[in-house]
Amino acid sequence: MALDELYQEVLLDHYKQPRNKGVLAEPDIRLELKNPFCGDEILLTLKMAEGRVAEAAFEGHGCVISQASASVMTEKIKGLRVEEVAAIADQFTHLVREGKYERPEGEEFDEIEAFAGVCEFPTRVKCAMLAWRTLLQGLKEHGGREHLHDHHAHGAEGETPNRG
Amino acid sequence: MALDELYQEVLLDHYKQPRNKGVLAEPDIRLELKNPFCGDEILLTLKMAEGRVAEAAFEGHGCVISQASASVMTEKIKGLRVEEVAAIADQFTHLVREGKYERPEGEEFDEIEAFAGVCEFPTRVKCAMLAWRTLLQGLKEHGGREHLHDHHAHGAEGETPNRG
Amino acid sequence: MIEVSKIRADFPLFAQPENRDLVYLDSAATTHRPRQVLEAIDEFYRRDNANPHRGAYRLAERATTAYESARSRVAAFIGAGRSEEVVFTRNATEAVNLVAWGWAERHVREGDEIIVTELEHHSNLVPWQMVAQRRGAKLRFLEFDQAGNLDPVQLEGLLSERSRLLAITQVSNALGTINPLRPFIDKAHAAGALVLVDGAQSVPHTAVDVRALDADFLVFSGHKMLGPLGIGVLYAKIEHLEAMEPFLFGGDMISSVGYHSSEWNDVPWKFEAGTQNVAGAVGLAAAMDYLDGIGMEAVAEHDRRLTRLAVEKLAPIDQLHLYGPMPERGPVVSFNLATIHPHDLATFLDQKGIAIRSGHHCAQVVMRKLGLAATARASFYLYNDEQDVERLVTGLLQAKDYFKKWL
Amino acid sequence: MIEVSKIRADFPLFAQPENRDLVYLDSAATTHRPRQVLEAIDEFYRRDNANPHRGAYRLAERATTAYESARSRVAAFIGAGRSEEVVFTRNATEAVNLVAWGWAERHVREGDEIIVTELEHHSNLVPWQMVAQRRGAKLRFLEFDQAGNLDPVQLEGLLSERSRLLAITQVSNALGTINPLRPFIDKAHAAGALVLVDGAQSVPHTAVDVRALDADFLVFSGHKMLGPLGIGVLYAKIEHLEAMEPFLFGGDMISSVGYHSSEWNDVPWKFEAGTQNVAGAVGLAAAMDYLDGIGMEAVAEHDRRLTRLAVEKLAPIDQLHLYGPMPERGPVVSFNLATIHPHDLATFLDQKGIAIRSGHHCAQVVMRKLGLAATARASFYLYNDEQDVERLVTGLLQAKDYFKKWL
Ligand SMILES: Cc1ncc(COP(=O)(O)O)c(C=O)c1O
Ligand SMILES: Cc1ncc(COP(=O)(O)O)c(C=O)c1O
Repeated sequence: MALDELYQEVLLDHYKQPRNKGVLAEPDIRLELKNPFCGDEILLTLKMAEGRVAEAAFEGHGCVISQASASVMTEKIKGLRVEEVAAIADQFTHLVREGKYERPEGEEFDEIEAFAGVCEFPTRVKCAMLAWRTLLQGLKEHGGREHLHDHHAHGAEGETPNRG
Repeated sequence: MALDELYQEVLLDHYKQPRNKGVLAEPDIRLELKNPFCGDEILLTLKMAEGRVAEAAFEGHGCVISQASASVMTEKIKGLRVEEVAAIADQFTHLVREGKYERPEGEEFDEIEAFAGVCEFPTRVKCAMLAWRTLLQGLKEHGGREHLHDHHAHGAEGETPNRG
Repeated sequence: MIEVSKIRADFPLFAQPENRDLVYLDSAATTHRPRQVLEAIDEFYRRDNANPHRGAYRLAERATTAYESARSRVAAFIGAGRSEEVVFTRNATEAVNLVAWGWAERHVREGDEIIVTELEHHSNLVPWQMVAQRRGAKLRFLEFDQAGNLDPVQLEGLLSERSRLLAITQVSNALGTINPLRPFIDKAHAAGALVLVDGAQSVPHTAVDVRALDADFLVFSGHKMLGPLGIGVLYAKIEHLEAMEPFLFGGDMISSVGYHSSEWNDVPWKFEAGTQNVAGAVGLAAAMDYLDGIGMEAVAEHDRRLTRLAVEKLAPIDQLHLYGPMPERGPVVSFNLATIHPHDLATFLDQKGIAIRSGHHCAQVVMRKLGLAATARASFYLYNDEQDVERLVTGLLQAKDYFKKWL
Repeated sequence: MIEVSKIRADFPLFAQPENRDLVYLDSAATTHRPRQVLEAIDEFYRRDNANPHRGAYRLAERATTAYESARSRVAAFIGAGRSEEVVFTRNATEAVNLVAWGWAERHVREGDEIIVTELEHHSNLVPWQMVAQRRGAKLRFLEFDQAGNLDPVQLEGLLSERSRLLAITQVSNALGTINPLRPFIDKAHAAGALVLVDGAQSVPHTAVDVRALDADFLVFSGHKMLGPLGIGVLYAKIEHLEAMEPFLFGGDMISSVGYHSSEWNDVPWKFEAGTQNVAGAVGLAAAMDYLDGIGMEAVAEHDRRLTRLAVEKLAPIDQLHLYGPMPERGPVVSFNLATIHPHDLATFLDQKGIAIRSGHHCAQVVMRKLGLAATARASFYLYNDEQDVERLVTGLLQAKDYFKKWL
């Protein structure tokens, strides 16, 4: 059944026991993104050292796909240089969009390949990509480039209905 | 030919020799209307006396139908009380919209009936009605009622392109 | 009573091979169209197409007649006194924005208050946030209770001489709450405030009479009531329309244009800038004919019956949480099943041919208030039947089984 | 070369009994649609209809794909670098207004100047009058000469460090003037101003490449290029889109909504509030496929040939006054015949089965400048042929005869 392609055991593992869940103190990169079409949110915090990802953590809520993807991601990118991260993100995008994937050496990619089933469920690609989009944008902003995402902030969130 | 029904001799006469063309000095009622869909314009001026139309004149440009209609109208309403004018306007509206018309007594209605052909040309109803709409609105405003037509005036017309 | 099989035969989408097995439970998002509507659109393009109001030739007259007849049809459908009270917009969202820019921008002043309910769709909330921000006005929220209901007495506490507008939905798309509008509207009017009714979820499902409601503004969308995409309606009492400024400029909305200034056309045309979606208006009129052919009472009764059945069948499912008022509600059932995320649930059900909606339903304030990120939502319309409800229930039980180890 | 009889066979409107005899010369107002476009619309509703971007089920995915593929199709058609630079609007008019509210409202300050040409359609003039009024900015006019042409050197005289925007049409719908845009755009850019190109009359008739033009904004309407009513396009360079604020709020344009404030979605979606006209976008993409199937070069050449023929045949008619540049112009021929009012002329021709436009063509500044109240206008497209021109000429001669005694 196609569903089993999507909901693989690897994802189950990460979903039930998410790695690197939480918020790093004094992070070098801190970014929150939302999936505008469904409301899923992720807060990503990273510590960088010598151009490499030293630590990564995520907080948020969402479906199996988005949570497992975030968990796997935070594991895979640790210790990698920014360019390496970008390359994996690129591979991951291809994988979940088209099912195609140039497998680099090394078994650490098994867990990434577990997301191959997503491409059969186009409405879920956004779920799989949320963490990675956040990551790429965070790195870009960290790299001194401008904000890509037009955050229109004209007030604080999380208020009570009838303040003031 | 249906065209001849529209372009009757009576209209020809009024078109070529419009009655009451001009602008009355010190009018009691002065109103300019435009046909928004074609740009035809009419400026109607009326003098009232004892609840009756004492004098009526029109200025403007437009097609045969709108000009002849204005000319006939200014003739027909002279000396009539406001209610009588409204009644004729009503009849005229029925006539040009539906071709139906309860003919009142008197041959002075011949010239109005000459507009019966308009109903076969629905796109021209607005042309025939322009003068009458202006009249009714003018009378209404004169009667102390509020402006019906929302004139949005945020500057003067007829300026040169690069003023100031 | 509605004979669903006969109705479904009118809807070509259900006859497509790829949709044969489809249980469509997302009509609150958009409906499908009967062939009568599709044919009306097609017929317009094939026979009467031209730019209305602009040509002195017969084809243009036919187009104008088609467009203005559609306006009258809409006016009749909602009980408006005159067709000039109907403005065609792109959708319900644009209709709300037209009131925000056209009316509120002129009539809401610093320190004034706008009351919205916590039940509102983003389309009837965000425009008021922006008005409040631009005008220095204050948003006040009419809160809903545990069951998802509003209380007219609470409204009294919010109303004051600063209240300019109450924005209230007739039926909530997230919880299904049916707001009995009259008491709310009367209280708002008594305080001198106008009332905008969001009819996006009510006009499709029940007879709405704007004069009986005494609503100042009513908005809705064609595509949620068997009509085409790209057409919506703003109804407004004529005196309000006349006190409004347009916010889209150009094309037919003017009566005269100079170099530096212009004059506007009469209402409602001054609000319809540029070439309008005539085919959309014609299609909407055809949808109204179709609905009236069945009878809005019958439609309402059918929706009510299915919704009651769905609530009855879903409520007993273990670990299934239903939200919103019981049992009377609009044809919308929001729920969560155990800790299965609604997306995962929707994907699972989709594999079974069942289309439900998952997410915040453009009602994040509702979600926030309920402490939820998302819900699953099934919504019904005249082409749904008991079997659809049965399939949903079966699907949910299977889903629970499938996701057992993920919980 | 275009085989018109083959093309006409694609257009069901011409096959209708009531339109058999029709010579349709008002494509500048709106065009008809080939069955390929009507079928694409129908097909969407029959097979793929759902609310895009919202559902986690396959039908919704098909709708999303249909909508976003249409966006890519449009981007390719006008040479945009990325599909995110394409915003769907209701029509060209709304697209101009989106730039006026979204960009100018933020970037035009008191004392700034906006340059528009005297050739502009009301839709590319009135929004700037209103911006000027709201922002305390000044409108400056680039004047056209006797022949109806603009002069880039005159533009230099108008440009200054206060210039923020040049709003210029590529082809005038009133006179047919074709503006060679590059020199105008380059001069505006050199002065630091952005350029909005009104492509309503050019995109349907000729290959337009926004990157070759270096246009900052381009607007056009689907219904003038064989596409459906109710769909238009704003192209904008991505950096401008990102510097713009939305002016329609609600629905899909948000990423997050709180009680008192909200955050927007990414471009272009943040400008598309509420449920969009997906069928309209799909139909527009089909129209572009149809046009590309014929080849925009062939379309342009056909229109050019017919227009040249019309000018040739009309010019010698006694007491016929042609307006606009000769002989090269867009497929639009504006004229007056003796003192016959254009309405009367249009009614007469309509009786002969010839549909022309009469009036000010939403270009009252043009009329004013020429000292006219109205003109008659014939416009051509790929379904017109030499016979149509002949019928027009014959009709005009008959009209002159008929109205002899009225002159
Ligand atoms: C040059 C030009 N610009 C803009 C428009 C406005 O197009 P729409 O009415 O589709 O918004 C038109 C069409 O009337 C036009 O000819
Ligand atoms: C209650 C309610 N209001 C407004 C809207 C907005 O409708 P549209 O997207 O057609 O503008 C919707 C539909 O999503 C709705 O359910």
